[in-house]
Amino acid sequence: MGFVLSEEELSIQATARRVVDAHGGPAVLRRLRDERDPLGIAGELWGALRALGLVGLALPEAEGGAGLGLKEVGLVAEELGRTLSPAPLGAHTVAARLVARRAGSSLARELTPSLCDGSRLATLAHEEGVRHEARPRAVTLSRRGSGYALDGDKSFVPFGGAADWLVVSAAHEGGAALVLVELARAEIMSLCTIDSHGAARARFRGLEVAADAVLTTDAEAELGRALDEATLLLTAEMLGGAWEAFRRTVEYLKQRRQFGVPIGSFQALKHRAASMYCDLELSRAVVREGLSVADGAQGSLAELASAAKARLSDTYVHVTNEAVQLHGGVGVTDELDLGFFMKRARVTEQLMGDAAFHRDRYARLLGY
Amino acid sequence: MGFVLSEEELSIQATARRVVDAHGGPAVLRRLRDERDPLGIAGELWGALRALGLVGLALPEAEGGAGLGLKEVGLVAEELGRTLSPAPLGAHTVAARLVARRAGSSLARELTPSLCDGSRLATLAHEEGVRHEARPRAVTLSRRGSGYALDGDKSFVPFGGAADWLVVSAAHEGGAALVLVELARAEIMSLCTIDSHGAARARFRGLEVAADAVLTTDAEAELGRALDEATLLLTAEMLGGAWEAFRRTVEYLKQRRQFGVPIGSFQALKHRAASMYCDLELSRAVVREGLSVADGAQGSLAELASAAKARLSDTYVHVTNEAVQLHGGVGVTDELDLGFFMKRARVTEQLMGDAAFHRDRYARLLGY
Amino acid sequence: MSELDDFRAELRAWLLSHCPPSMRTPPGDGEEVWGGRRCVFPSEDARRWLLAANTRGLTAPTWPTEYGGGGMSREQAAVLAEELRALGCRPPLRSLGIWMLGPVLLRYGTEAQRRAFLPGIIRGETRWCQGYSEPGAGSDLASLSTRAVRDGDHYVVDGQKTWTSHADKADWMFCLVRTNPSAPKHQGISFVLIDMASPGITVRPIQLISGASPFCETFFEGVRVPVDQRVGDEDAGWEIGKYLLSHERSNISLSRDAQSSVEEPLAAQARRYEGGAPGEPLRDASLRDRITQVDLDFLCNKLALRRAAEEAAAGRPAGSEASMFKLVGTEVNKRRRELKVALRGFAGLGWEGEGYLDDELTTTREWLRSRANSIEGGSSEVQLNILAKRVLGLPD
Amino acid sequence: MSELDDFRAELRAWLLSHCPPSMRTPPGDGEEVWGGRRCVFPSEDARRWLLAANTRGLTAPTWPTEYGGGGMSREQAAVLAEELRALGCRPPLRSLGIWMLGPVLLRYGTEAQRRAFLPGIIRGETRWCQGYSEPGAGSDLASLSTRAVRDGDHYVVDGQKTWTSHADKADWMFCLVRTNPSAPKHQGISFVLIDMASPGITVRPIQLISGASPFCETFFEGVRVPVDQRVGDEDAGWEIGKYLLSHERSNISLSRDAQSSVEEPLAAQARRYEGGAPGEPLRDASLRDRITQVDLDFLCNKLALRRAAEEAAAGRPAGSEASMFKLVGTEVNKRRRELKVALRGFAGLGWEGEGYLDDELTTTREWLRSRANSIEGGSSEVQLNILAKRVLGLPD
Repeated sequence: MGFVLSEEELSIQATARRVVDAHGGPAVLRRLRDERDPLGIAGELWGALRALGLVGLALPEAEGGAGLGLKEVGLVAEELGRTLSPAPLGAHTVAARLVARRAGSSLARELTPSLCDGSRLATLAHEEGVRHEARPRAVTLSRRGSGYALDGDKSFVPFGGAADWLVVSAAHEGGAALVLVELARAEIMSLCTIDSHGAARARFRGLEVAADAVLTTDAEAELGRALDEATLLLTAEMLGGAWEAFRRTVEYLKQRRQFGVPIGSFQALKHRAASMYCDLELSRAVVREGLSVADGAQGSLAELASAAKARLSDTYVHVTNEAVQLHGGVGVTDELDLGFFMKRARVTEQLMGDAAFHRDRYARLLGY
Repeated sequence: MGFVLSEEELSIQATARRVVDAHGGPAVLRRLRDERDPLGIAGELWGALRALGLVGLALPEAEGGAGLGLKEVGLVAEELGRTLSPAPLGAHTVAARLVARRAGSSLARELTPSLCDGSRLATLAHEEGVRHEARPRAVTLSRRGSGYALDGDKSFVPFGGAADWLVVSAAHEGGAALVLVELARAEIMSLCTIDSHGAARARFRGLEVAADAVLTTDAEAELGRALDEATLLLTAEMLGGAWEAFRRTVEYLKQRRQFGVPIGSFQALKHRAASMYCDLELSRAVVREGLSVADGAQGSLAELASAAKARLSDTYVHVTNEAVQLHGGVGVTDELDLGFFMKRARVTEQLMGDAAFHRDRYARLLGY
Repeated sequence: MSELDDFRAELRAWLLSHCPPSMRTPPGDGEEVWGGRRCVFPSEDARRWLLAANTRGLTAPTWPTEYGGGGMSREQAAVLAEELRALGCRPPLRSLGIWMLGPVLLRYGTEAQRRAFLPGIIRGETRWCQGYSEPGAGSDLASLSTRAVRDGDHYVVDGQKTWTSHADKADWMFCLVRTNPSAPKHQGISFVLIDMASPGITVRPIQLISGASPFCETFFEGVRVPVDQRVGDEDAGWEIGKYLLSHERSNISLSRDAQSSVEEPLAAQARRYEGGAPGEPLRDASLRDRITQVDLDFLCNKLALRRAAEEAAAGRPAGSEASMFKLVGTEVNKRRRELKVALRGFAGLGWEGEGYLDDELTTTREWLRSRANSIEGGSSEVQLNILAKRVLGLPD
Repeated sequence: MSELDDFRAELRAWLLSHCPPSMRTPPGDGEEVWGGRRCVFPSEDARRWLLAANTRGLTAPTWPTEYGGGGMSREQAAVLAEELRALGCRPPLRSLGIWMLGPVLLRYGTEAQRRAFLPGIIRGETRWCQGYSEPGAGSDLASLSTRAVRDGDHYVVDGQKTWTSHADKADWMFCLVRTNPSAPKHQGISFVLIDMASPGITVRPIQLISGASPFCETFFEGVRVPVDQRVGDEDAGWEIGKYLLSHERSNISLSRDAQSSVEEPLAAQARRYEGGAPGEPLRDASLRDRITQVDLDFLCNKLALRRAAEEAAAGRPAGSEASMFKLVGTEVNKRRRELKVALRGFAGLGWEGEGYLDDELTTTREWLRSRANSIEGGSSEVQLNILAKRVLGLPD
């Protein structure tokens, strides 16, 4: 019964909707862009989410989180996507879960409570080069004395300017490691991206890393799982955005009149809208299923994550392209918010691997 | 000015149209199917084409051909495609050109006049396995005594049951050879295919081949050119078929009434029809250009052949799929001829390489 | 729950003793039982199984016992379905009478009609076919023109129906006819039951692009139909006809799904033709990507179907999903079958005769047959219209 | 032909001596000359080149010399075009006045209007903008509602135009206004010429999703326009407006084509990001296939354009092709620009600032800008409607 939302889930969804409508939305995004804000985060909204305990939904209850699952986080992410509110919910959740699991590191133990209540912000620094890859290559962790040294560049760290701590994936002795780095110790370049959501490059030049800050040097399985979780939370956000761009378009089709009738009465446009509706319904099913599997329901997490990202990458881009086209002239004006959905679609398409990446991965997982 | 048909070309087109309408057409095809005809050739039509000299259009004038180009053959092939008339025009033309060029072989010299006037029929036996490949592998030519031996299977020989002579491509000492084989000497299995056009498998088991019957043992360039020519003539036929399926569909959209109006007044169907029209216009341009280049106009024959086949494979399948769908219930009945276009589209899609094969080849030709 | 447990235990014991072992295997081609006067049972066991099922009304478990139904509660019927599945019992009977006409008679029929027709339907003694479509009335079903003119206590029916499945094997037809040509098109239609043995009926099978088919054209010339074989009021048949159609639509999309999930994966089929070890990527990258796209669309559709089922079971049905699943299901199915042919290359081009494996010929015929899936039972275009109107609320 | 050869020789000599060497290089960004009262020439050479061109009417070679045109025959104009191309001369002037309004004045204007406006247009002294679209009238252009009410020998204009390119830089606007609100919508429209310096006009630039744009909104409040600035009869402006539009449409598709053909091939761009030696297949098979698809569509479109040009030159124009090329050209262009962004991966996501190459930022902005191509100048949907109606003859 993973598809039917429980009373608790419905209540989280309603709360998130209320908070996000009150403190987020495209107007905030527009302000961040016009003020060239280097952090790219809806600060007030993030504060409100923290105050309501929505930041630590899937973090351990004993440490101050809510002890719920990623499915619940996904419902909030959908709302962020719907309103295009830049907030590091997915990035923080996944990074914090990696830290919280590390009882062996005193640094991790010390950080965990502040990550659970959101007083400190973490993000996962993984992407290198111009395309997502499953394993780190460019950033390497090597032994130096009793500790380690970190070298190389991360090309696209979501909310990398706003975070307090980075969980950095690094190549290490033929495998992968995960390393905790305080933001102030990395060279950070904030990026001004089309979607006005926070993003940064991070450079490490022989950065000294204490043994205690190395979460694991045998990270392959754990990193794989974290990437799948981050991917699924991203698809939840994309789902929210795609539905909203679609909803606005259907609304416009009903109101805009040309040739004496609403343009929504033109059959060619109706059919395009109805196709998108089916596409979105199928998208919702795969995203929700993926998050349920991440929370322990039967199924392969990796397969579902790739299935969801392959679909949502295509769907979000397609729906926003159609939305702009169906809005006609006003669709391409900056005055309308629609362009922001299109831009965010393009960024999320690339993040964590595009549709082709995930179709290839899905086929490999299924042995062909 | 390769795109503008000359007076002579227009006259060939008009003649072909007349003959094909008189002696060809889906009714002939239907008869071949219902009688399980093993040759799959519209015999009466082929006779009429021969009588008018349309069989040797692109064969040397000195030997009894018309000495014109493939562009002219393409115009006739379009008419065959338009009427779904099974006639080995393309296969025979390409095979006969290979033979006619071989002044060194007395067998070839002797055969050429009868190929030019069509009193003997030749076809190219190249396809092996289940997919088109550029080079022969399964059929090999090896030296034996003063001559050669031919071994292996050809999986799909167009009009292989009806031909008198096969021009067989064979792997030979790391390269390729072209060999003339009289049909009676091969093991032939006629295939009953969905499109009811003649096709056969050919098996060679240590078949003795005289040196004189080996057209060349250094065939790579020549075989490549012959495959490009055959590909382009095939696309001309496909072009004719696709336009006709489209024309019938537009006609149906105007006549069929539902909900009190012609269904052609429904905008969604209009847009689909208009898109197909553009697709077909672009298809015509690339096919005609390819044939002009084959006749010596500036450009790369290989690139144009792949461009044309990639496009026509997709276009013919798409247009016939749409044609059946837009005809609704009657579209899937055998009573209507439309299903034959769909079936022929599917066969021609595979012949000489499908769209994916030719896109890959085009990219390689352009160095990426 | 103990009462239901008792029911389950007793039922299982009964099934084990009454369902012959040969009926607890999946039916092969042509082994399904459709009943009717001219029914030829595929085996003696099949006949025995139907007779046994009839003693408990298993073919129509929730219908009243007075007509031969099982008289079960919804819960009991669910238990029956579970037990039949658990034991692998074949359905004793397949029947348009049960799936489509029965609900109509229970809702709109007279008591006399129920008594006259339901027992034969339930026991599989009469086989029914559906007379809806006409050559001039496809998507625009209501424009049908088969006339029924009143003559005393009979109607005289003239006209033509098409796409009638198994009209050549059916005993009776439920049929929409025009009883009032001057009324607006939806208001002059009646729902009548016609004995296929009536004088004046001719049936001609329809050949499809895929070959022979169960579809027929049915011609009516002065066919006399007693007025008491009309269901519902005169000229009020359209609503009844639509009610019946809603059953057809959900049947199509669900059966598609069930059918495809047991098939050999596309990738495995492709590997049979191109070779290579399992686990390695398929060599043809483009084919591989097309396979993945279809696999993923199929997966997402399956999940959406499950979601709809769960929501419905939780009492929150979204409604209007039948159109979406009909649309998406048939379109994905078409692409899947196209791909099955394409991955066979030249081996997918055979029509009949030697040189092709049976599997290859079947695959090709099924591809051709699948072209009709997006047309029959409401075309994809009609489903898009319905979605735009009912779900999205776009104006006419 | 010798006369034409003489003409060519003389013209070439003249061009060599009058076109400054710096004007024989491709113009950079912002180096095009659009003329007008407020024209700022990018260089002294650009100003000299325009002045020289004006002495022979080269900006409007076939127009009558009495208005400042070149008075050339079609053949001579063709020679001029060839020579300009051969010598690499920049166009001395770009001008909506010449491309769009001029043909209208020559066909529909009074002699007084031609004398008043053509010389300034030809010499590049007045710059024109187009006042057609309105917020409520996009694809349905004829539903425009900017009113022009007769008041003596003036019209008083109230309303709003949008999508006016360079309204902030233009001296005059040619404009469609509604002079008869009670007539059917196509029959109450007039074509008028409005001085942009008139009191009551406000211009506001439009920001696009790609950033700043040349488009403006233009507001009219009680703007007085002399009646003799109306072209053609009152209420008969729709035909004139359509005549002018036919020029716009062909301009858009042709300029798109010219522009893209000089670009670095997509595959070479992709290789810059993913590495690998030229000649090797690109590693990302899916990206490679998408590139091939766009390359092939672009090639086929180019061939179809050439075919249309050859047929037209041979006196067999097929007609209605403008719609097809507008549609296909802009749709292929959109996909091409999408792909240019996609192949850059994360490097294609920059809006401004450090961390991105100029080329990357430009590519991204151009992609966003290209989204409007399939909307402006008649949307893709409008082109499909036109093709369905005019070429295929499908009913309304």
